[in-house]
Amino acid sequence: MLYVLGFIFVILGPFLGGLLSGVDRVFSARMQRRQGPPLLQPFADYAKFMQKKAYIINGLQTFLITGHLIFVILAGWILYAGQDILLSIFSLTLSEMFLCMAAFSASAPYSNMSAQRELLQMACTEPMLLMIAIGFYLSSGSFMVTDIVAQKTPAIIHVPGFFLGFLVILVVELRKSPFDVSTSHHAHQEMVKGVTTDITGSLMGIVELSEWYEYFLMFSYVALYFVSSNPLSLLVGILMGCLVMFLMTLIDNTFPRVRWERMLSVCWATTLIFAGGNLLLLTLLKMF
Amino acid sequence: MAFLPYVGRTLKNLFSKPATESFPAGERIYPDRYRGHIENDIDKCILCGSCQRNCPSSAIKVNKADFSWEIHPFSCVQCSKCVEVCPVKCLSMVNSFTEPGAEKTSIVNRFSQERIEKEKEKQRLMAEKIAAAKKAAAEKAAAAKAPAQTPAGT
Amino acid sequence: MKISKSPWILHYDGSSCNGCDIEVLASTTPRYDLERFGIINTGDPKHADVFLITGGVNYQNRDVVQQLYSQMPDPKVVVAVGICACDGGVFKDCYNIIGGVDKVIPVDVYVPGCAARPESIIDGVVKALAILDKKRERMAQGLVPDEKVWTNTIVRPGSQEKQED
Amino acid sequence: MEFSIAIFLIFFPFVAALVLYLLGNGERVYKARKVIVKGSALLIMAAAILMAVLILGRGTPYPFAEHTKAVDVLMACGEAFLMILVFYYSIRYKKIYTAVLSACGTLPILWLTFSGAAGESTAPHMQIDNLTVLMILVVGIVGGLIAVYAVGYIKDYHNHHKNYKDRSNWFLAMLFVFLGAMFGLLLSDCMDWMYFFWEITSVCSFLLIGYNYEKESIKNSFTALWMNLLGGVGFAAAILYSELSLHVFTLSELLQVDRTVAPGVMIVVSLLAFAAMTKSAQMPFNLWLLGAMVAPTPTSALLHSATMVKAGVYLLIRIAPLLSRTTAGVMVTLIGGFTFFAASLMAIATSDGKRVLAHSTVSNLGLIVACAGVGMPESVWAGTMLILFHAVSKSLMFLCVGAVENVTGSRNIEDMHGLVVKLPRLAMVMIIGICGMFLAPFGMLVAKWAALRSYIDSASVWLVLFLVFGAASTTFYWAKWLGKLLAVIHGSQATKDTTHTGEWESIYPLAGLVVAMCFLFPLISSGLIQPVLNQLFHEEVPPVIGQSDMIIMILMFVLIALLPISAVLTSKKRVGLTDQNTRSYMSGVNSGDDRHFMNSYGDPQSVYMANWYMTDLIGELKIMKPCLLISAGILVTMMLIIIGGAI
Amino acid sequence: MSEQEKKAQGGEKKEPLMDIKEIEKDTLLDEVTRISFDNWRLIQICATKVGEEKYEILYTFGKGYQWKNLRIHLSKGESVSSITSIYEVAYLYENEIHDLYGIGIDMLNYDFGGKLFRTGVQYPFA
Amino acid sequence: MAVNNNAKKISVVPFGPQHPVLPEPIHLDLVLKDEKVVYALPSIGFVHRGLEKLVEKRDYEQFVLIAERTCGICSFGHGMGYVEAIEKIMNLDIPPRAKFLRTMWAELARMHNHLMWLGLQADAFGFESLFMECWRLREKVLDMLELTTGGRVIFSVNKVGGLRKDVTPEMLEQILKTLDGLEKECRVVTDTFLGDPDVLSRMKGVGVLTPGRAEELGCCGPFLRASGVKRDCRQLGYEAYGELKFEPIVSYDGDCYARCLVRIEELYQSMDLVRQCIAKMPGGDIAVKVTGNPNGEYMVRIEQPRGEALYYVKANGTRYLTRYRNRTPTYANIPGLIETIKGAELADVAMMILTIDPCISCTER
Ligand code: SF4
Ligand code: SF4
Ligand code: SF4
Ligand code: SF4
Ligand code: SF4
Ligand code: SF4
Ligand code: SF4
Ligand code: SF4
Repeated sequence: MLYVLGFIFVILGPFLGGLLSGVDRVFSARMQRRQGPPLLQPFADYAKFMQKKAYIINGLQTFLITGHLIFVILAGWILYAGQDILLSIFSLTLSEMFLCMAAFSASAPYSNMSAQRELLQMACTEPMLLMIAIGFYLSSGSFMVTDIVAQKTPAIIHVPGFFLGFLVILVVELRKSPFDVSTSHHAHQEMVKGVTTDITGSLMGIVELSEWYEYFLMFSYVALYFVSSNPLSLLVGILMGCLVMFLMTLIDNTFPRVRWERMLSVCWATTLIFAGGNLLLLTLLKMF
Repeated sequence: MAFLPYVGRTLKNLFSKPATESFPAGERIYPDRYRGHIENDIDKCILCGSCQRNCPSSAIKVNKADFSWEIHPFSCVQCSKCVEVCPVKCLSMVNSFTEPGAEKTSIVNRFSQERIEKEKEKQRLMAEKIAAAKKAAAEKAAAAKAPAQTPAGT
Repeated sequence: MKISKSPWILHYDGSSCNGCDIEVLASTTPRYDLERFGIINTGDPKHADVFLITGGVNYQNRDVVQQLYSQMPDPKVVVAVGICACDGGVFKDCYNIIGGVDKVIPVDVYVPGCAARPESIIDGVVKALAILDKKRERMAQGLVPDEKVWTNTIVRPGSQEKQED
Repeated sequence: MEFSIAIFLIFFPFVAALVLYLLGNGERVYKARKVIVKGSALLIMAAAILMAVLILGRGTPYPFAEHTKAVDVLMACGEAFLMILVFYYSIRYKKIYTAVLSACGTLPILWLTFSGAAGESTAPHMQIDNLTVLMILVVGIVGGLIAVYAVGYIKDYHNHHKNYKDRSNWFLAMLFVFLGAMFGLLLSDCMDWMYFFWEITSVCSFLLIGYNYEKESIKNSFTALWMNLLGGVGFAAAILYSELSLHVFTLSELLQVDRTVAPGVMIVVSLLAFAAMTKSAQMPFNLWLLGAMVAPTPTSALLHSATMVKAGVYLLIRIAPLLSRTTAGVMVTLIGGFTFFAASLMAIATSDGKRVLAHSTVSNLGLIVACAGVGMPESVWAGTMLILFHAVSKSLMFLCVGAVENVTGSRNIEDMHGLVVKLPRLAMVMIIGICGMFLAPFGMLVAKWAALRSYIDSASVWLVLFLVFGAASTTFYWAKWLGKLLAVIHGSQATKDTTHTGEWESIYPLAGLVVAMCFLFPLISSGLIQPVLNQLFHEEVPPVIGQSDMIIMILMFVLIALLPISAVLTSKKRVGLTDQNTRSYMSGVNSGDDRHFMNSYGDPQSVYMANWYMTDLIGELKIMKPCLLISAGILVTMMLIIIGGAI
Repeated sequence: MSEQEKKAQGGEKKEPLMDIKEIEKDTLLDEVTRISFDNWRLIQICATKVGEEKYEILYTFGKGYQWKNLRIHLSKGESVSSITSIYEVAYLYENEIHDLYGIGIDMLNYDFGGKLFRTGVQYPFA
Repeated sequence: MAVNNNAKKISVVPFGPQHPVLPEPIHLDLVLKDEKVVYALPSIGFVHRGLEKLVEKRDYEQFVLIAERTCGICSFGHGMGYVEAIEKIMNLDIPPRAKFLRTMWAELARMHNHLMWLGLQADAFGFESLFMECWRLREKVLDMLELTTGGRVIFSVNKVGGLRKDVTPEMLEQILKTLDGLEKECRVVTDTFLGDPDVLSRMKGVGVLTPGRAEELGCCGPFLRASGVKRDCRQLGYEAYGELKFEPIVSYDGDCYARCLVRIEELYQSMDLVRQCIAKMPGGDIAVKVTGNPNGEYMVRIEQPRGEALYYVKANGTRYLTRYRNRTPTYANIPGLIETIKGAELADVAMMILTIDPCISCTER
């Protein structure tokens, strides 16, 4: 049954993710007092990329990009199939690693510099990503998603600090300003198009597709904090997911892009303070 | 991340009407002075060539032989110089831009057939006049020379 | 979905005076908002479908222009924005101006104006999109995207050439 | 049978060493030497595997060597000999403090042996259990392969470095001595005996590091010596205290002691842990391992991966049950966690391939040490898993870096840009090695998973933090190295691969081993590691990793395995760029090919892409001192608390 | 020239509009050194072709809102020493002069070797 | 054989001419350590057209139109500088109304330039919505310009001897009205530049240039004034500036923030100057009759939005000039730029390039 849910994600994930990113673009435009693109624009972009000729820089790239997609899907599948959330996160990290390697393999200046930045971003987010899993473990006593959603109370009650820390790195994961240092949706970036600079045509389409999966996966992580055994909580989860996505759009439009030092220090500090503090508190509570 | 001064403006923007104009769906009204493209009232034009000489961008070609005035809109920088120098004020700056296109077409304005006829007629008359004048002058010269020449020839 | 629903722009400033450049940029800003048409002004030739180029071509940037053009994957269209890009404009007699963009790469749409105003840039891009779709169709039929065979008419004066090559 | 294999494992390497030494040097003996080394290595591996099969089939530990007065005396003589050797070198190089340390450690033990002050031990002096077997497998197989690699390598080494005296017979002999000592250490249960072998490894590593008599080698070898001797002093103190006040002679007895009844046991445990941490190069004793780099590559490989440093963590795993939820455990986890984090930061700022490996060894060992310090079954599971994966992958990495250096003349990571094109075979193997070090579900990630869990269960907040931040920086330095290897450059830059078959003979099996271990990792877990836990904790430990997780991990692995495979496939049809490929993006000023751009002077200039190092932020020069001070502070404070508390 | 034009220019020989000090090519460095000691900054350097094979170079210096000019004359084939040893920022101007006029500049700190402007015509202004 | 651990950690990459953060084609060779710039060398010439030589083919009156197309941003100033030089040589005294109108347009152009710059600056540090906001406001300035001149960026209103177009009182009314609304809306934007903590973290202390160095390197314009040197060529009193009241704006930190501050203050100052112009606008003719050809040489200094620009004209008594030379502000600022780039982070390079408000097309002409 759960496996089926996992496969439903595989099928529906990109649609919902694409829709989320479409909504994001419309909202962004409106926040800038622009009319903005049509809601389904991301799908048009995807279709466009698939129709374009791919100028492949080297053979390795194709493989690495495919790996990127596969591991994002796997990460989502693990989550929806009710499996180990830590593995889901590992899988996510892994997929980013593939993208990074694809950029490295281009052996071109801007791809390379962005790959370095991407790695840096991963170094920024990885502590908190692992912490997410730890947070769920603390609240439910298990890494299994089935156990997490079967709790009496939603995880957010126990681990609000983890949630806050997660919000910070969510900005990084979704490549939103102020932390869009390696690849940005905004046109004018000192890194050109970041890790995707030398990726063309259908390969770029695959990257976009993976991004939708990731979008939806992130949405799901957010919702997971609010889900408990009460079926109504599912609604709360979806609502909060939407709210957080809106918050991300707002943040994107009210911040300049920061330098990497600041990103590193903010990410690590918030992880340490929010998640670490929450962890400490829970540990102390458990001890006394 | 203490105080975010810009959030208010962003949210306000979100709920106000976009500043975007509905071009090309809705028509845009251009200000009167907007320098769009040059039009020639060819009926007034006298093909003097002043515009051609003064155009900084060499966009105008005046072809007297063909009774045509030609402008390359894809060469014209809408400086209005030609409008200023035209002695008969037949040129005007119209406030809508030249349509973009896949070819760099040029616009040729030719005199109407009847005007061409008239011009030709005029030219012919002029030419005749000149020819006549020339002839007259030649005759005069010949006449002046003749007395001197005749004795020499004999 | 048609390829023209998501045309991404690469904008390069050839030897323009900036007049057309800022108008291109202005057409992405709220008042004209090119994103209405799904257009994103990307800086990366490898993701671009429409090459908006302002200004004429000179001896130093012609390689850049050709390089960027060659890095754009097919199908692609080139829009020459401004009189300079169309035929060199007031600078056509300058010693370092080769001429309009069509001297070094094939141009699909010419947008006149000095400076081309945003409305006419939008007009030009919309015209180019139709051509983009046509090229895509040709590609789907296994043809080369361009209908016209484009020949490079660029005349290279010899003097500097030795140094460059 | 078990007995004879054990004896064989201890003595045979010494014999082989003697033969190799006596064979001498020169072109003529090279062939014979090759045969001997390969034969001996094979024999050792076979013996290790046989032993494993026997013991695992047996199910219970196999104790032996009960009455051994004569051997005791012999060993004491051996210790005295080692001490004299250290005296000789310390006088020759005027480093008297090493002599003092050596005397401090050895003399009390000699006194104990000869005075009989502690009474007679009746417990078996040696014992083979599952953990021993596991370690023997690691040492036997990885060590054996390194020895095979060394034969060819050392020949090359002397071809390149004509200025060093060719003492390769001695070098190879020392490698085997090392292996023998390791086996002895692993098989011994009696702390006296362990101490003897412990000291052999210390002195051996000292001799190997100083192999080429360069100024720097000598300096570094003495660093290694004094640090290890200091650990030896700790070991000796532990023995002294345990034998005199607790009348405990063997580790297995020590594990039986109830710490509520005899709080003094914590002193022994903490002293042993101290000794183990010096050997495992934990901060503040990590400098010796970094210094060991100056030795020829096989030395580094041997010291870093399979032997020397593993002796330390082996000891810690042994006493792990005693560390669980104690102050000593806290000390060990603190030091281990901190080392994991700090060393991985320093690895980021390093571009010398071997030095990165050294830092990463220190860092990984920190993780293992921390796992042992937690002392829960899951963490010990993780620690053991890490030992396995680390030993294999790390030795593979060392051998590869050595081979790359032999071919290209540089071991700088920056020079490995585009190695997939330059040296596809070596690159592929290196990719396997790197993946083995840090990618899911290879060693690191599997183990991280369990480590995380156990850390949370044991409620050590600081460890969780060290782990998550350390994991981030670990990913960073491995990934950027991997990225360098994967850069696809122009095919014309391919280099002729001059690596010897002899070197391949050990590189390929190791690479195969890494892959196999990943595939078989559920089997390894249930067949090798689970029994270790059962014996160590004297209870049936439930499987650490669930069925579904295993499946997912294997799935991940299968997916990842395609990475190097695809590298192979593409290398067949030349990975390198050809002139037909699209140029990479260079702001529009590419000039002709993918390596050059038009610079401001209007000339083609080659692009150069370096990795990030953040030297100004976390360079060794910047943070080494503070890190050493912090860790030393932790160590001293905790030791004082423990010893004070126990007394 | 018509009468009107002459009037527009204010009579026959009017006062020069700009204050320019004409100097010898050889004394350039001395003059410039003196000016730099006096804390003037370099505003610009510009060359002009004045007749067949004759060039002049105008150096403009400023101090606050004041300015002063030096001018040297050269003929084709002559080279002039760079003032980059005194004003490091002169390199752009001097490279430009070299690229456009073909006037040799000796001892430049950044010598683009004729490729500052990669023009189609070599020395277009010469 | 200890390997030098630092030797190989340097990257060499091209930056520009085509690069998304660069509005214009400037090229730099960058040598980076991680992302810290250790060395940078500029190259110019990607826009070099050679328009100065065009004076030999276009007569001096036509050339106004070409001079203003040196650059589309301070096109007005270029035209003005050129005609001023010619007028000086020909000893023309243009009517006061023309002077005031020129000044007004110059200030409007400054406003459009500075708003544009603020937008680009926001874009350079990745603040897209602020960029959009600045450019949205800039459209209002363009509307004023289009209303009065008929052009959004190229105005073509100058000619030798005065102006080609007059403005009506209604237009001036309209300008005053627009200005009031604009000023209010601008405040929110400029407050963000000057107060948002994250924006400050990008600009404060970045790319510091000391007053001494700035003078030595011959910098000019807001770039110079941000380093604490009080020099604004408008103080020379050309056109109608002599009759208006204003003080050069200076700031003393010499960093990107100071440059931003100076430009923001100048934006408001320009609004004030436009109001002053309109208030004092005299009536009368807008041009004098020009006859004959120029003969002589002159150099004009004016303050463009981006700094001091020089126009040198040498005429020989024919319709065609001997030499027209334009030394633009960016040309003078490039050495200063290179100085500030060294030691900066790559992320700041684009911003640093922007803080001199570069205009490559006039630099390379
Ligand atoms: S100047 Fe006027 S009249 Fe003369 S040719 Fe041109 S359009 Fe005709
Ligand atoms: S406009 Fe006047 S001056 Fe010019 S060509 Fe015609 S008649 Fe002659
Ligand atoms: S408007 Fe200017 S460019 Fe156009 S035709 Fe007239 S003179 Fe020529
Ligand atoms: S014609 Fe106009 S737009 Fe074209 S180059 Fe000339 S001035 Fe510029
Ligand atoms: S067409 Fe006009 S505005 Fe555009 S770049 Fe050319 S000169 Fe500038
Ligand atoms: S491995 Fe390299 S450094 Fe060592 S001896 Fe051989 S060539 Fe020399
Ligand atoms: S580091 Fe390499 S070159 Fe140096 S001694 Fe060791 S093996 Fe030889
Ligand atoms: S300074 Fe810049 S904006 Fe002004 S004219 Fe020159 S290039 Fe154009």
